Amino acid sequence: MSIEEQYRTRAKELLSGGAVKMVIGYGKGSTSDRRRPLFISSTDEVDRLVLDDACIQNLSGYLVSEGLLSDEKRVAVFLRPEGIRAINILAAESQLDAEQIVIFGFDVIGTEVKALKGIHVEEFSDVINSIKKGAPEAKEEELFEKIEKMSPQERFSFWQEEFAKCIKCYACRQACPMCYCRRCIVDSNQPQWVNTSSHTLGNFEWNIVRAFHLSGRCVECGNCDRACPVNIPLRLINHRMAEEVLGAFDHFAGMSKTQEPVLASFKKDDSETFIL
Amino acid sequence: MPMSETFEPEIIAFVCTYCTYAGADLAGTSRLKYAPNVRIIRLPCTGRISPMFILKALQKGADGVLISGCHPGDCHFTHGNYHARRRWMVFRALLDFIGIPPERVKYSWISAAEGVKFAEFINSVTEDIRKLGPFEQYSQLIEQTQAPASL
Amino acid sequence: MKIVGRHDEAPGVRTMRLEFQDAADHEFFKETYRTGMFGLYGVYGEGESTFCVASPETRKDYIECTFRQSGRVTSALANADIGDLITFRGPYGNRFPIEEFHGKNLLFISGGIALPPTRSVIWSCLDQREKFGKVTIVYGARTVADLVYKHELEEWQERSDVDLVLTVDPGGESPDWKNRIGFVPTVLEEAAPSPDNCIAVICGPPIMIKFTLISLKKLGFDESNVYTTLENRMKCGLGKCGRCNVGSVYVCKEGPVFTAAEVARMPASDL
Amino acid sequence: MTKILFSDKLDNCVERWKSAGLTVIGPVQRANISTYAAVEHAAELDLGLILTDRSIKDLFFPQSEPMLRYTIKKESIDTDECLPPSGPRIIFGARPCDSSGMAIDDPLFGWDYKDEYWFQRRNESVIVTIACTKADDFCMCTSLKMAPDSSKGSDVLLRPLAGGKGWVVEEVTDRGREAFKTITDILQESSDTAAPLAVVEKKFDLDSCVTWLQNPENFESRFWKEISMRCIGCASCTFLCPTCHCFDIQDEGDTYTGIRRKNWDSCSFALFTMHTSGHNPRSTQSARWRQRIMHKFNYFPGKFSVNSCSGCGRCSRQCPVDMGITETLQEISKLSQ
Repeated sequence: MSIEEQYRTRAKELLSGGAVKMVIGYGKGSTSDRRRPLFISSTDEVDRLVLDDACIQNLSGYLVSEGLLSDEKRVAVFLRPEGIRAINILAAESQLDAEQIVIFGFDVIGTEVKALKGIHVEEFSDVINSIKKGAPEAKEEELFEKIEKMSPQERFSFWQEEFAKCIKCYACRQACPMCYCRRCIVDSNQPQWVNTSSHTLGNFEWNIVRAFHLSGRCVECGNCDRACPVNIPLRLINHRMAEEVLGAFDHFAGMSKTQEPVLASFKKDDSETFIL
Repeated sequence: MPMSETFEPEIIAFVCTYCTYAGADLAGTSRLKYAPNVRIIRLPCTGRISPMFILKALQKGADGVLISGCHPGDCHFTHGNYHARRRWMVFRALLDFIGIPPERVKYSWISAAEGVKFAEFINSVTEDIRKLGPFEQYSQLIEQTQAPASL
Repeated sequence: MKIVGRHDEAPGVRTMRLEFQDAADHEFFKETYRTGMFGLYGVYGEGESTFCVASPETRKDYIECTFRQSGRVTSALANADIGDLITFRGPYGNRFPIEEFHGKNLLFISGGIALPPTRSVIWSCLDQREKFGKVTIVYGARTVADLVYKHELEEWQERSDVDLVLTVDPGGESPDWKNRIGFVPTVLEEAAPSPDNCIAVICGPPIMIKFTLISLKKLGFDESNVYTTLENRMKCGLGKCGRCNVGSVYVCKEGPVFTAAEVARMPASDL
Repeated sequence: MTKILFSDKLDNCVERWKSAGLTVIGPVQRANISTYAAVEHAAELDLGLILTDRSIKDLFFPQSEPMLRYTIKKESIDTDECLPPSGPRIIFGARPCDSSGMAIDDPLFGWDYKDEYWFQRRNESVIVTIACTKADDFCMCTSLKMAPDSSKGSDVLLRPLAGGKGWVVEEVTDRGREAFKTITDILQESSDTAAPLAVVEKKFDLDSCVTWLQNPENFESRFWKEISMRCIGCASCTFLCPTCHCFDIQDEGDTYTGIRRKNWDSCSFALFTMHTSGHNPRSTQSARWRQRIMHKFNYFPGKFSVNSCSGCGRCSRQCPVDMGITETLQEISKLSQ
């Protein structure tokens, strides 16, 4: 039985027994290579669920939609390892109760879909551990290395050209499971910290703030990068930040649901070479 | 602007009131001379210094930003400066990656007793930023915000 | 425009009187302003905010506006002092058809901070009192302190040609409160004004309007004789920016004054 | 015999237009995205695209532009109005859906108060549209009663010849004729005929959708919640849309001097309609998506007798969660049967 079928069967069982009130998974998209988020709450819709290598989107953000989990019922969700890490962070930041989340874990290696064993988030710690170990060695993108080698001026020009395209549609924010604030800093106007205008200066501010707020929280699922309608390589900034917290504080976001947020904790012997 | 001797950088300093601000006070009462380029903004703790402040200072045209507070272990609120230290670490890396030279944002620990260190720190930072010259990349962005849409 | 007077009506609620700096602007205002229209009041550096012109069309030497200090612009307006300059864009929108009210009885119903638009109509009518029949005002607020235009309320209370019913929500009364206690729709039903030859003008928070309309229906009012004003969030005031519309109606152009019959045709859940 | 503009002569045209004082704008690839920008040479133009990522709207209604500068003095406030940069320009190589989008928005910017920012740019632009010979899965002009060769909003319509050799020239407006006078001698008479147009499959029946939308009963339909459940509430559909025109007005500056700007805004943001009191007329994402669809196919045509959609399909093409007008109208089409 394929994983898709296995998961459909499992979804049917969970829904019919009332163990979960909803399954958030993937369905067919508008073209053959697209998959779209699908919300299933009755057993006869289960066959619409699709699971294959085109299921890329991290669906964990939907779990924090207003009111979804407030009735304390369980919700099942299809997640890749990054999504599972996102659940850990959301739980660690008290945005949801991990007990309410039933995980349909999967990973895609090449084009092959592999099931990840487990139901609750703590059962996936081995998977996450092995990703952490692999993280520093993971081959970095060429563009990333190119940027790292640039002089600050060149880097500035690179990002200036990229950010000049930003239209402040906030697709990056809305697509991100970690951007759950009811009122984002750009939406606060007393004081107006970030210019809402999408001129390049305002875009610099927005993108810096976004990246900073995600430092040590980003799981690099790539939702923001794919969502960006003007193709700003946001993944590079996120990756740089993840690399930084891993190197400086040995922090790999989303290890467990009790992991302390990196910027809300400290060690007395944290590095401070740059402080005079 | 060419990098000439006439360039006087504008520097914004965010300091904690318990240590560095008291240190600045000491520098003043001890009649120590230091560069007049720095505008000091006093905050209750380095933990209160949001990276937004640094960005805002640059957005408003500062050539450099200076941040200072109590030495580790000396925080009036016991560990505000430890939290701040982590934040700076990450923020510095971010600025660097975006191409904002980290040399434009300087950090230090200055206690209430270190009036001399304060004066020296201000002088050295002012000198460094003066050498770097005006933050033209950013002022160019600021100017853009004043200009009409291009097409 | 120059602020020539200001006073606090209730906690956080302020009335300002503004005078034109430019004679041509003033002429334009005199020509165009009719009761019910609104304006965009602004402070440069903060932005603009939409609220009604609280002074009636019978008094056009100045503009009065009343607002609650709650957001960025209203805070800046509240911080402005006498003699300071603020901006005014307008008057925009449609009007209350006061002439059509001639010879009729008038019922004004208002809640909390929504008295200013009603007040504009009230004074438009009281300034030519002889043209109208009986005038009844039902006004309520959450607490005694939240009642606005306290001086004018006293004045109306003393006038023999105005019937004023004041109320505060249960729990909002002060020890010496002598008027009614209860929500506006309830108090309205108790007062039971006659719908005969009567025009009702209601203004208040969405929830109050909703229940008051039900009460008015019970009392026998025809929807076409009930007027209200919808003040939505606006930016341009010119029918372009797209945020004030309710269904196909651009509130800034076709409103803000509507009859209850017109409101009933709008999609209720988008109000 | 028809008038033909051969591709290899395009650079001459660009030269000619430039020396006639026109800014030449066209589709280009910039920083990993296709958009419209000013060009110096024909070689910079990327005319092979099905459609640029960014819409032509950017050229008439930029994402952010200053409206006025203010300086507050002790006794007075000085203001200085910022009008858009003026100067004639020619936009070469727009697609019919983009060009018609501009014509769709004309009545909106023109009713009651005439928006100078829009009309100054409109009046100074010549739009040369190239009919489509290629389409992708998201193109839906035919579903909106338009075609890959609609001339609406265009000043000149070009029909590609087979093999990319050039275009058959159809002058649509006087402004177009005027601009093409400068290149009359470059155009050649020829019996070449245009290549077949792109086949754009009709995806839904617009009339039945509109009837469904106009029925007040359907306003509260469960459909709205279901269709928009996965909407994440970003503005990429509205910002890329050639006809979406909502904007915000923001002041940037301090108590002494600054700029008032007009920025794009979107009905999909919760903050768009939120009152200071916290009351929000369109408080849920489904209400906001409903507003967008209703506005495009019910309210806007009710006011201006034209649908506020030109069928470019960018909303669906770029949506991070694979939503869009096409899917919604397809579903409505099904419901209305």
